[in-house]
Amino acid sequence: MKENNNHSNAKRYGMVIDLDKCTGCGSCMVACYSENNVPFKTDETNKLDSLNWIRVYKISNNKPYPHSEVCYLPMPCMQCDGIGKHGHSPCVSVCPAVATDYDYSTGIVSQIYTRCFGCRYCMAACPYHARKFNWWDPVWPADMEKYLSPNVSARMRGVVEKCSFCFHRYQLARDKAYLEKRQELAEDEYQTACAQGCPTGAITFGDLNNKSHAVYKLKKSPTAFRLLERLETNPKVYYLSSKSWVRRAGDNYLAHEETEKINNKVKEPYEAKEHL
Amino acid sequence: MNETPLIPAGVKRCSKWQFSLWMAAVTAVLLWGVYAMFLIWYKGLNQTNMNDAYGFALWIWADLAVIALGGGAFFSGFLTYIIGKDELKNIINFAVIIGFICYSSALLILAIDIGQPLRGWFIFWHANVHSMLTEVAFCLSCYFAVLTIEFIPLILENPKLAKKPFLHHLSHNMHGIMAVFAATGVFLSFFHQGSLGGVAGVLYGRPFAFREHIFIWPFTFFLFTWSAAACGPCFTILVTKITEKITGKKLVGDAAVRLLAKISGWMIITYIIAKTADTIYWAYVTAPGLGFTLMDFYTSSTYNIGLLFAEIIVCGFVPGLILITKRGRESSFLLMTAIILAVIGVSLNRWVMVLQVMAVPLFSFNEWYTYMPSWQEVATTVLPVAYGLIVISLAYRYLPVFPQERELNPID
Amino acid sequence: MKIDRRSFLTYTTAVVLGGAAGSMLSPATWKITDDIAIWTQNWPWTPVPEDGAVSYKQSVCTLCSGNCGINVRLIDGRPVKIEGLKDHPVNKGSLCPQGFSGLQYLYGPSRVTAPLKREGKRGEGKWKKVSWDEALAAVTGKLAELRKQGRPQSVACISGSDQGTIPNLIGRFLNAYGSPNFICEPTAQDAIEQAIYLTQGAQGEPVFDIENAEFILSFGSGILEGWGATGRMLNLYGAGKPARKIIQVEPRLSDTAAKASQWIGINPGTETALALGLAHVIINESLYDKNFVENLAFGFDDWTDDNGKTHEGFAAMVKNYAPAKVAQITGIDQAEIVSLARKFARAKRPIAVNGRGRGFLPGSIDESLAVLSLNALVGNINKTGGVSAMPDPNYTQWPEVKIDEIAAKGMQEPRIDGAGSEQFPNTRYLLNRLPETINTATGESPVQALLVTDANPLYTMPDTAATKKAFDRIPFIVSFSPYMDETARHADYILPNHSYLERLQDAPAAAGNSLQVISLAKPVVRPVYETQHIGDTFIQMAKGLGGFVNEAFPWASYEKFLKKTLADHWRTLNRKGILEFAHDLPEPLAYTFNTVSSKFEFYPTARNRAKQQKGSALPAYAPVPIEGDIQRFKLVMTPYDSIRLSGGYVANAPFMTKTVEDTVLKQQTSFVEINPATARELGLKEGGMARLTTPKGEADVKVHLYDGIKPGLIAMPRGLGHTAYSDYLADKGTNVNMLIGAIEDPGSGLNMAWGIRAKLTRI
Amino acid sequence: MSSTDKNQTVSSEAAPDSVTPEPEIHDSPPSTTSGWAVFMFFMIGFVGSLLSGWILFPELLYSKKEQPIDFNHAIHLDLVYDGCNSCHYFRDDGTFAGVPGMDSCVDCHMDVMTGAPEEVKFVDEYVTPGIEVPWLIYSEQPDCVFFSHSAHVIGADMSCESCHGDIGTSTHLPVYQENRLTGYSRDIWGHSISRLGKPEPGEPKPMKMNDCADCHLEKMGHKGACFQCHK
Repeated sequence: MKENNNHSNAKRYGMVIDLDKCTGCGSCMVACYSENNVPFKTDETNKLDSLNWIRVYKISNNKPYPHSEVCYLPMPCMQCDGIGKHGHSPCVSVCPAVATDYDYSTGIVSQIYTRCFGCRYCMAACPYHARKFNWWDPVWPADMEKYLSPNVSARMRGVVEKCSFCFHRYQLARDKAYLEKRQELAEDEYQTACAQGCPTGAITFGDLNNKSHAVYKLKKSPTAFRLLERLETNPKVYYLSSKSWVRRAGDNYLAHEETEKINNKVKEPYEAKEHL
Repeated sequence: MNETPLIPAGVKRCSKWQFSLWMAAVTAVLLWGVYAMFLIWYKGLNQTNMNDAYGFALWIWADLAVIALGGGAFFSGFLTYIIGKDELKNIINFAVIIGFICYSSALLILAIDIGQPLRGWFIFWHANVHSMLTEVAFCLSCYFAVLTIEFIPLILENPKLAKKPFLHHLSHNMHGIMAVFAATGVFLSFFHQGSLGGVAGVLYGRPFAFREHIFIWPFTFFLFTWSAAACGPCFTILVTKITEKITGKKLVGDAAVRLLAKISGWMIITYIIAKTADTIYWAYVTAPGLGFTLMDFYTSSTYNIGLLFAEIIVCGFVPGLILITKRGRESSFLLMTAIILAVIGVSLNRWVMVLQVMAVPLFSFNEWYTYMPSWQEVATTVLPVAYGLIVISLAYRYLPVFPQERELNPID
Repeated sequence: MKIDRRSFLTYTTAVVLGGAAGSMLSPATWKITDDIAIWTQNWPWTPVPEDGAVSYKQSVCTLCSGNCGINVRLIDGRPVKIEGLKDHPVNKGSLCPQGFSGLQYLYGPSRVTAPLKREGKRGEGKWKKVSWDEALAAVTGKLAELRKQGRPQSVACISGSDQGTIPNLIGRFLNAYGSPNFICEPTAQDAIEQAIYLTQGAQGEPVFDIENAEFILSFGSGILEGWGATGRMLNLYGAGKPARKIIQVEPRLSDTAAKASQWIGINPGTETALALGLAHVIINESLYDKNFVENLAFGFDDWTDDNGKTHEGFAAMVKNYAPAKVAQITGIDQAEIVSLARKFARAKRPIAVNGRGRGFLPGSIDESLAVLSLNALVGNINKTGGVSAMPDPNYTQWPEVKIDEIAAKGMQEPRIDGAGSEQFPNTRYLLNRLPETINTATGESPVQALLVTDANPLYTMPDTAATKKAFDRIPFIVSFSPYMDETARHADYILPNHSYLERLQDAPAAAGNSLQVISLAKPVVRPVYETQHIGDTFIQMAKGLGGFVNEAFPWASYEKFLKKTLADHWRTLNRKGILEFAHDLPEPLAYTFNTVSSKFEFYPTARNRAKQQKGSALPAYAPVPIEGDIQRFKLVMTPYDSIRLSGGYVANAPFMTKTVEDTVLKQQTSFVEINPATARELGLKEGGMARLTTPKGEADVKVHLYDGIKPGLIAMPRGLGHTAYSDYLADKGTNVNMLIGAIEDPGSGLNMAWGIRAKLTRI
Repeated sequence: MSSTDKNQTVSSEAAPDSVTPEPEIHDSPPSTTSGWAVFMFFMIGFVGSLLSGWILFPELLYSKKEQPIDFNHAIHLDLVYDGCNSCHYFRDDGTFAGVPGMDSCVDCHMDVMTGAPEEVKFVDEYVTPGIEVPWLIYSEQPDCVFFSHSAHVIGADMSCESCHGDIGTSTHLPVYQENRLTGYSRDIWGHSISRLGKPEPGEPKPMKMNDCADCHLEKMGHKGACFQCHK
């Protein structure tokens, strides 16, 4: 897990999800299912054995009618940079067989189904429940196999899977760039299926290190926050919300603590060394 | 034809049919577990009630618990061969057998627990040296090998096998170098018991489990080693006492038991003080830094603060204090109470460090996660118990496990 | 060497040990270990999708009436992913979860893969696969027989839509055949359309120019949950100018309410009162558009008719709706009402919209009139950002139909559903009246053969039991559905249509759109199963019937027909995929109304007055007499729509059901939402089981406590409780339609029910 | 163990009371096992296991399959203008088309050109009925692999031969050997069952992940991240 500092132009792909724009329609989930060959079962109501690379949670301010408010919160894999931003994401550091690693050139946390032997330690380590286990063999009934995409391999039972930030799209975009003898990808050349599929444009995706990418500015918004930041997992998925109760729901606070104060305290030491 | 007897000389054993009946009963339970095991291998882990929130559940607890309880082997070995507590030679054989059972069970459960058993060897071949689980797998396997080596000379002491000069000498020579293996075992155990503590302690995404580090190891690393050393011998004593109860014979002299109990008592007391310190530091420094109060971790009806009290006071200080007092050790009731509490205590510790870690919700909008094992999980967890009973029964019947048996139970 | 038992054992052990030692040094052991692991990585039962060249095909998603543009990714001609089409004027690249699930409608266990003939009892699910020739012969045989008996009017067709060439082709078929009974499934648009007709004299789909509105006052419309074209509304929301405000008036905190600038909880069914109350404030404070009201509207002030009788005008009428009274009716704070009225009237480009949820229920004409009047008060009629009626695009050219005597006689018969009759002169279809008509008919059913296209009435119609009873009385039912839906399952023959991705058709944009767009849905893949385009099926049926019916269909196939009918437009449509008609509303011209007064009629003179309160045609609030004894049923249940649940004809794909939350459906059981306060009174807990009883039926449900719902109200999701399709959908939850009934609007005959009385008891 | 009765009977299995712990001589006939014999049997097992592992096992592990048509690369290579790329080309989106489909062949082979038996077979069995040839692909990677030809051929300017050997100049297609357990081509593992030694010049390179990683380590200084080549 040696960090490769030679990557002067290393990218840190990340996402900014504007919760004010998210209507909870679920298009991101379905766009993801169909992009990534996510299987389905006859009963998907147990959300704890349902394969979802991005799950939209519905959270509430818990105030009585008519002061009640709800907010939808899409949660893909946070692609954590890990404690100290060295790529030691909670899951990567625990996998005993290097079935998941941190790609220093993109900041994306991989999951290799053929390497994984299903110990589920990474699931225990991930505070976001972003990792899902294939409890069953996938089944695509009545010819449905025919719609499977060749760009993402189907998973066998007994292995862990998770959101890959549609890494195959990066691979394909790179293929094209090689053909055209380019080194760099344009912002729109590599977009995740959920970002592309979000009908209200709530999801923005790009290189957090690249000043010309939309995410670079968005993540600096005063209403930006990340989930469970205090754990120092350093997620690369940012959220925007104009509602303070939503921002507070994104992490744990002691009763007397103020959301923004803690947020800034947690953020700063790492934001300072942004460019590593 | 007058065969060499299978049963060691000078001891009484129950009749063949009694033994067969007993073995048949235990084997039935074993087969139930084996059936569940094959069901899981064939159909996959959907046979369990684990889920994406409970990736680690009953099995991992069983693993951690049996390894902690099997810790009696390495610690008794350490005391016997390295510290030179000769008195403990009267119980070391049994400690080794219990350790062997525990460790082989742990490996078996791991083989059932993984989603792709046929790829299990990836943990060695494609090892990630940063993972605590890798450390566990390596040390566990190595120590299991050591235990096997420690067990072999005892097996070779079976009258029928000992008749062959080669085997007899092998056994004798192996005994001679047992200290070397004991030392190796202690070294390996220190690491894998610790690593098992590390398994939970390094999870910095899980505030309930996460502990601050000393050098590269979280506190739990040391607490696990220590608690295994403290409570493992209690389990050895407990199994000895149960065996004595069932056979109706005294098998190990009081001196050995009391010595082990005394050492255990001091270990427990020191462990629980360390554990208390760790808990206080975690409750007042670590957790609040992550936005949690201690009580946030105990708001469920299952996982309430009573568990912490039970673990530290009832199953920690109480047995510790009993065992360090002479009267406590000499009263058979108090001794039994203490060793049972200690065994429960360490098991409880492993339980919360696995299952409560999974149960605690990390987001304010999530509920506590609940889990109830499926029968397949229960059967495969009972499987090692049945297996252990069979191994102990066979060993007791055919091997000279207890050096003091003949002396304590003279046959008229 | 003598070998006894013991030495044999020893030697065997030696061989085994030797073999074991040798195997450590042979590649076999290690390679097999590796290969077994590799075997697990390539289990033959885990599919390996075939790779190939990528291409894209553009088409239209016709899974709902929204008709959003889609871009289909194909690998070597095999569709693998559906995405929104960026350049499509309707959705501009946005797509709803159903649209993304599209490929699960192409394949899958719900598909009817060949023509089927019923074998067992109706609904039993026993089928015999038959050839297309046999199926067509059987259906045309039956139709020919009824014609021969001189009662072609006993053939009815239930259609999901009347827009585009396919429904028109079917309508033409019925016309030539001799049946007036082409019945379209009801939507909220029916009432709005009628209100627009009554006030403006314009017949056509309602247009809400949301694109250009800046203050949207929604009376319970699920703007973000599938109201109108889902892709369009989501896109508009996302691209929303920061100035755009949405005020959602609804008794439940829906997704739309959650995302609105303001949510106003209201007593269910009192929207009309609120609209009139707002009008009261606007008029009282003189905030209305004087130019429009004074110069372009009629019936605002009291007026005298030709007979010299004086009628109360709109302004005088709304005096009855003072904020204090409206507050009492609606449960909204008085100050809130006044403030909302001011905000609405002062907003730069306000628009008021209605149609509950996704608009499955038409609602009362009064409500639509009241909301429309609110728009008129701010002069928001026929202008940018306003409400208007879409003129007929008129893009098709049809040869005239010549009909024979039998057909002529049949066509003169009154419609079975009573639409267009003296009683309901302005209503076109009244499907909700069909079951009762059939069930109360003496002798045999007035419907002898029922054709069902793009519709699933056995699921979507209220009071499922009555509908099923009526269907049981119909001797011959033919479904043209590509899916084994509830109605298809209950049919005698299924002549399966292509699924939408295999089908060619024109697709006019959904009601509500401000742009007049006709898209061309092109097949993206060759038919996967033995299905046939419904257009071809009807053309072949016409051929089978012969005579004038055959002559009305001078085309060899639907494709040829489409090209002919579109005439000059075909080339553009085929090349560009869309036809866009300018829907400009140049100022003075826009305000010529086709009413008696040639003005916008606050007082809709064309309305059947006799049915109204005090003989006035003005909108008025009267509580909808929802079914049930208030003593027995203390609570009120109302269906709600979710964008993740299709309540309409094309049911959920597995992917959509997968997104449904576990507080909506758990295993086989639906949840109802109730306020925690209500739950406390009933002794119910989160996730607890309860029996929901309504005058129409009962169901066991789970309870989800939701702060966002008015106390006393029970909300139940629409779109669950299917009994047909496949294991991925059937027997999941309760169909809310089973528990509710229809209530006829006395003026229009449309179903104006919004809920039903109900009881919830712990079990 | 089954009884707590202190007065349990002595089992028939048990040694009689009088027996001393010393092993003693019994009446049973002396064992016929001799040390040499044991060693001999051990060696039989040992050598047998070695022989079957090294010689028999590879024969059993792989099934041999003939290609549907014995394609002559050399002839074709002479006739095309752009070398391998003429048929094994990059698509416009940068993906590699791999083994050409029928559409590449029919331009020339609409009818039989040379009358060579394999060509006649090709035209009769595949071209005329319009069926794609089910070629067996020697370097077919499993589904989990994303191999970027453009990164290697264009990005790193590698020649086809550097991995595929000189198949391009061959006149016959080699026999395809399929691993019965994994379904992989033998070329992936490499023809040496022990994976010792290097392939002969002109032979295709083994293509297991370790081979990729070794080359990357050598050329790039690191093995690369998982997602570089996995999907």
